[in-house]
Amino acid sequence: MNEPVHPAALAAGRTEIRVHEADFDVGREIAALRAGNAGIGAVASFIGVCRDLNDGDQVAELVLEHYPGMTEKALAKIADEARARWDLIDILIVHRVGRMLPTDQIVLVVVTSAHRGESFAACEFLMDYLKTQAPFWKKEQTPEGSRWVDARATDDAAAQRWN
Amino acid sequence: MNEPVHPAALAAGRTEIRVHEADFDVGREIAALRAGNAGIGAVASFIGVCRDLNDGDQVAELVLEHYPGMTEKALAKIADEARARWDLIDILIVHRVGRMLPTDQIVLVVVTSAHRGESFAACEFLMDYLKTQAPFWKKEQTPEGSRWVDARATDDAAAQRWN
Amino acid sequence: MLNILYFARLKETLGQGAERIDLPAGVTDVAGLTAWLRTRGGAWEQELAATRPVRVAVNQDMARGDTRVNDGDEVAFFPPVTGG
Amino acid sequence: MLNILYFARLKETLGQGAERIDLPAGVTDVAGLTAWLRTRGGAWEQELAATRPVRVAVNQDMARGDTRVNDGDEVAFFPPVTGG
Repeated sequence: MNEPVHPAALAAGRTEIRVHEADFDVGREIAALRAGNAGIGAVASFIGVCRDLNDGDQVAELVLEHYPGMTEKALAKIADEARARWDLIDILIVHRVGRMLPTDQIVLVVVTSAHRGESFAACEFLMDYLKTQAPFWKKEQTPEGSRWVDARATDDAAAQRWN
Repeated sequence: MNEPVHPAALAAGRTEIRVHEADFDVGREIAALRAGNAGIGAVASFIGVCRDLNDGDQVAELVLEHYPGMTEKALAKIADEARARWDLIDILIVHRVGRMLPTDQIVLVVVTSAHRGESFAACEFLMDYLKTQAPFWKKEQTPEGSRWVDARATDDAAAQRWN
Repeated sequence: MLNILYFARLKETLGQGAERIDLPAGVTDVAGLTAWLRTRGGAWEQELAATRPVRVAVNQDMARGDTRVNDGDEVAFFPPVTGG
Repeated sequence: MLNILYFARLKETLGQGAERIDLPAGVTDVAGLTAWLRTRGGAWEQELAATRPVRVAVNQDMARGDTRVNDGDEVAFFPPVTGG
């Protein structure tokens, strides 16, 4: 951490945010982000996945609604906030919307940095903030019918750790 | 966090530890780990990468030596420790040995769980412990010749956070 | 004019995803606009009650009760977010 | 017999990666074995000095000075680890 951040790496770093229905390929996304940047020493990533069980009920499918326009803006703001807190190289956030089935990927966050502490912290921070600040809503299809997922107190608590 | 962990998911969880010279394919590794397990909601992963700069010097290549036998044993112990601390589904640790060039992948740690807090914490814990407890040694080739990398005080501090 | 948007559960219970209204007389902030919408009664009164966890964004930024609302603004009402 | 292993910088400075020796008389733990090796002088005395950050594993488990050393054990000496 005492070491100066590689200037070339900083210059090559980028923030990429995408919201779409299509699935994503984790290996390809990470490879594209890292491509040619020898200043990167750490790549932390997180994939949120659709489970078949939530709050004790079977989930047959999930529909993700969002607020087009604000979503991208909110995610960009969260990414800027992460860059202000840590020395990062790249940030990638991909969030799917629309219909998803159990085992489907929902969200991908990848952060690169010179050393691991920064990318780990920023990746978890981005997920905690995304969970409480980005306008996405999940609706589950269960045997009892469809229901909007309630916000979790644990997610608010997780986001507040960073204040 | 108050929700019971999916029994089927727990049954399907596994710990996989590999030490070898060959490179690894992150996308393939994560897909294999997750395959068919609809109880997984979170996948946290970390890739350690060979940088072209360390302690201010250009690094042309890196040679990773290890202690065959003890390496696997030490990593298995670290994985067991992580399982004792958090409700996890899968743990994958792949560590390369031998010669590596800048931008080459060195280590991969992937942790899956029902909820994200556990997989994030365990992934960082595994890396912190691996950095201080697993018998690997890096030798760098720089313009001034080859040198053994010194252990970092920051790595000891990172590992001690978990005590 | 105000461009008002409703998302998720609110879109369903209020029966619409968007509406355009003239800026009501006397309304200057989010709290005022919310109070004005509640005067419609029924689902409006119930869903936008102060005790409900409704979130509001003005021009696509998260807002609070005292956030200003001006003519031409886009104001969105929605439940706490549950993405990721 | 003891199977002694040396890794990384120690393997180079001591000029060998492994050796087999009879358990020296009076040696019962890691500290005793290290002291015995130091009596060889030269690089041994220097590299295994108490002030050097040498790590020891007995039968592939991290050990401390008071960890027992018995006939047939595998004892490894190495610098602090730097993997990952």
